[in-house]
Amino acid sequence: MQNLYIILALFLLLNLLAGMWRILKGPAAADRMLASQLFGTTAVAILLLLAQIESLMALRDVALVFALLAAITAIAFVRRNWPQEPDDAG
Amino acid sequence: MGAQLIQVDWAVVLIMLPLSAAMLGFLLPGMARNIGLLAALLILFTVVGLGWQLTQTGVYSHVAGGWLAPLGIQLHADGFSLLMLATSAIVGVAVSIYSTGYFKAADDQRFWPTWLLLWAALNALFLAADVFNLYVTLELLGLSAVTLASLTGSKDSVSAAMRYLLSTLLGSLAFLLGIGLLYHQYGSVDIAILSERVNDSTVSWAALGLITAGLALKTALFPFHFWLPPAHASAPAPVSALLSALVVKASFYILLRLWLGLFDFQQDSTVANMLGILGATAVLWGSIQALRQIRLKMLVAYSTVAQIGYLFLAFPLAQTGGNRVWYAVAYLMLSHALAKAAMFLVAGNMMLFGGHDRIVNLDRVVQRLPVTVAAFGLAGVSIMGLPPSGGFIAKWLLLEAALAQGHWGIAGIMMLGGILAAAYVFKVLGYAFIPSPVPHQAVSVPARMQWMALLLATLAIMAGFVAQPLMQLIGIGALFDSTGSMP
Amino acid sequence: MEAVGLWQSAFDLMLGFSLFGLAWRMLFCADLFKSIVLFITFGLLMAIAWVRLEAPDVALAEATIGAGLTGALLMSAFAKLRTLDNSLKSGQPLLPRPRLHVINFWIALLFTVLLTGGLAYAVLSLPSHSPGLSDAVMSQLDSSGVTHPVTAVLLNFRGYDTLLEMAVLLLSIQSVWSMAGMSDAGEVHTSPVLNVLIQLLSPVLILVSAYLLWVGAHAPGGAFQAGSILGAAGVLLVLSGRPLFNLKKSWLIRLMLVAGPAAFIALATLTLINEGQLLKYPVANAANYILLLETLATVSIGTTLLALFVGSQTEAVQQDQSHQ
Amino acid sequence: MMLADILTIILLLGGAFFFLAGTIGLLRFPDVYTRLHALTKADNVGLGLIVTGLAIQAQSWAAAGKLILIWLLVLLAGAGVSYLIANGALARGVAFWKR
Amino acid sequence: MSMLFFYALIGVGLFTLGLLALVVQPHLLQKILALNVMGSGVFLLLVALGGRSQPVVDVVPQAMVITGIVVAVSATAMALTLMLNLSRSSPGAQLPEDQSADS
Repeated sequence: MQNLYIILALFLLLNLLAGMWRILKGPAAADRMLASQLFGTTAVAILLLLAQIESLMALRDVALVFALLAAITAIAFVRRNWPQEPDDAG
Repeated sequence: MGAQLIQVDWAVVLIMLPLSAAMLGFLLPGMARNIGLLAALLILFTVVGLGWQLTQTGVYSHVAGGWLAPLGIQLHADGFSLLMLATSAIVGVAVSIYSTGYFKAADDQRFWPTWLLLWAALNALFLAADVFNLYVTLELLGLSAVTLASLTGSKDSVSAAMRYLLSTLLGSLAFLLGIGLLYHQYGSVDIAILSERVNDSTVSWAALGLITAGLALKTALFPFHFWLPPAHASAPAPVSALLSALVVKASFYILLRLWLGLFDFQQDSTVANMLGILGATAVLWGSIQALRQIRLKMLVAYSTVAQIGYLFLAFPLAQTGGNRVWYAVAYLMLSHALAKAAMFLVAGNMMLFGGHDRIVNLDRVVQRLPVTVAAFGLAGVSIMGLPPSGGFIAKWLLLEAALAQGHWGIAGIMMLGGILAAAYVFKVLGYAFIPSPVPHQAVSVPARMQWMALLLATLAIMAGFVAQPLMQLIGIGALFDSTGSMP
Repeated sequence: MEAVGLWQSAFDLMLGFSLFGLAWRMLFCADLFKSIVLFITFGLLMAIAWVRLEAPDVALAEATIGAGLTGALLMSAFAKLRTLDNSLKSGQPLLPRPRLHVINFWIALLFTVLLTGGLAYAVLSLPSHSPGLSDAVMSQLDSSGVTHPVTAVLLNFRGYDTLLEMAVLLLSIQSVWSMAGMSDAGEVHTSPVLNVLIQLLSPVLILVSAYLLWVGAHAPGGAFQAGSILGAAGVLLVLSGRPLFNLKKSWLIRLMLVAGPAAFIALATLTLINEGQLLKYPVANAANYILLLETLATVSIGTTLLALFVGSQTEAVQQDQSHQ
Repeated sequence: MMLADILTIILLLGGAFFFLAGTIGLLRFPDVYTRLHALTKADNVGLGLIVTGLAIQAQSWAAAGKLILIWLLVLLAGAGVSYLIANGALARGVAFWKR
Repeated sequence: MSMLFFYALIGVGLFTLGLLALVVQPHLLQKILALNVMGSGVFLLLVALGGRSQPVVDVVPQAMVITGIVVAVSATAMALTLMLNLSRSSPGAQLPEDQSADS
């Protein structure tokens, strides 16, 4: 089982790195935010797997915090970056 | 009564007092000025108490939290700490009183809490005996200094503050990395424990490099001085006085303490000589730049760069010159702090009076602000190192050591620096007597602002008369005697 | 078990190199927005690294502050920057290339490489096993009032550092207010979906904050983490366009900002008088004292982080200084 | 090997597959809206499967509950943020992909 | 446990990479990010090497790093405020010495 957990964690990490291409490439800001959102979820999954490996349940709290705060930068982005565009009256 | 007072933890009060006052000032912005002034006077009183305690019972130490090192944090006060605490208290009180005339009431809530936090950081720093604790105080000090430097909000001051912020954060990070390495090699962040354990190892050398570089950046040693002149020149005058007199000294204080305590493992003098060369360059470069400045505050700021250079000249001399050199350095820190604070206060007066600080247009300011010009002259005497000032004592001791050791180069640099200092001081004084086509605004300068400048300048001169007792005070704890003299 | 170790090493190697690569792409790209998104991702990976290094407390702090609040701060600052700087408006800003002369650039690079080599050499010269202070911490843990060692170090063994740190936090808000002036973050238009989201999230955030504060005595958590979650809850409310409170006027806000440092100083003074040493708790009361300090520190940290977020966004006041 | 373990393995592998699908969608789909679609569905299901897989192994109901709570929070945040991003992109006139 | 040293070396790499960016990158936001990366590097080194005390990890560096993270976010907020102030008076958010004449 331990092997499976760590391999899956590694697999998810690789997934995340592959997704990095979208951040680098864009093209729109929304694409980058989107990718970053996916990374948040992936990180939660990785943390849960690591918590299982090390039998350290406190790590689930870290995952919980991630889940809670995953939204904050995205909301900051949407609320602060977009409404101020002049063409965005509606 | 006396027996009770001797037990009081004056040193701890010195930290808690400005912190509490800062919080009160933050809570009650309308009363920030009065709270601050009261705190300033109490701090002065407390330093006297600490001084008396030290003369009676010797070195003071406090075990914070009741946990002995290496687990806990210790506070430590010896003669050198006392000197710096007293210097801060004197300059701090004078600047506090001066600032009541300088700042409008509306600026009080921006100035006082920050200044009190800076004061708390200084006191905590001079009392720290733990390198990580030093890091926290350094951050508190640097961030509050940057805040004060940006107070005017002008474009120049904001960009200067930004540069200052980046530099001070970089310096702190290098320092933190250095102490991190030391901790992981020697298992403690307590200076006393580290000084027993640190030996000639790769990690020690890396830490030496990182810590020295980080602190040299914060002390604005040439060529890391780039941030200092704009930051000190564009800050409000009382702030410039604090920054030049106290804040740059604080990081030098740490460097000196760690140099004597931790880094005495290095037997060859390469690093010391390098610091000496940089110091010598700073003396020349700072003095020449000072001479070339158009604005008075820039001149005074570059003069700080030069005077910091003198502090570093001591490193090569101390390799063989023993403890006298470090006493000279401590003395120079005191007298420069007093004189330079006076000079910035003078510059503030002239700016307030004339609406500008262009040196060539000072327009017979001597007739209108005689006290202020007298203060500049007296401070200048100390900066030049002429007798009977405190600056003279310090530089004479250094020169003596240089001559005795045959360091002709250092001696020559010191002489040349003195001549250049005389040139830029007399340049200002000269224009203060000469009429100029550009008239002044002639705003009246409150008397207390003039007298505070004169008070500090006079103290800088007076320091020359009390060398013997002062040296004895500095010698409490024998920081310089025990480690300074290597044959 | 061998295989697990191998895979873990693979994971660590991958993670470490990704951190470095991310930092490189973040710091040397010509698009500021991309840099910020990469920075947030960097924070995520750092938090995973802290977990791998058996530092869940640091991971919590990184997840809330490093990745969460700093990300929001940067994002907002960037938005503000775009309104100020026309060159950034066009979506894909091209930053000026480093203005350094080519030769200077290579000198800087060479210096960096040499420094890296020197530091790496020093790090590798460290002994492969070193107890540090873990024995000292563990042997005194029983008399610290808490059972979680990180909390014991922060609030008891090195409580004086934390006292000064609270002063740094107070300074930061004093500084931001004095540089940027104070203002109320009130954005007019709201979005229904966002409102629902925030209505659901905020209570959970506050609950989790309280949970972390409570759990800090015996497990990873504590005032810093709880406080930054609280701050994040406030930031979410501000972002949703709620006129949260009147920062300039409110005496209550100032009180909340000061509560943490004030508690530390009051307790330091009290213990100095009673016990003879600042922040020396009597063993019987240590747990209560620590809980009190942590609770007030949580309030202050949360309020400070929120006020920093709001304050750093606002217009600078330079001359007007309209005071009542 | 127990039944629970086998179930966990299947669920975890399924979760990983959905993460992979999400990433491929993120990389391969042609515009913001389709990427959003691929990504949010996939990674929420992916996380859901992983959470379920781990919950089976959990020591207590509380631990399993916390895992589920984490998943719900991610779902909530994901849905909200996706809406905001899509809405913002629409308002800003980010173009649709046309075949 | 050689992985600890690997993380420590990554910390060193982040520190020097950040230093390089701090020196050569002109935009203030990049400089602020660079300082944050340098900080992360130092923190990584501190915590990673604390893991050398097995079986119980040395938590003192962890406590120091938590302190450091809070200082870092305070400093970042201040730096961003200053940066925005600066870009109000001069466009580009760069220090005068980095401002190129051609752009």
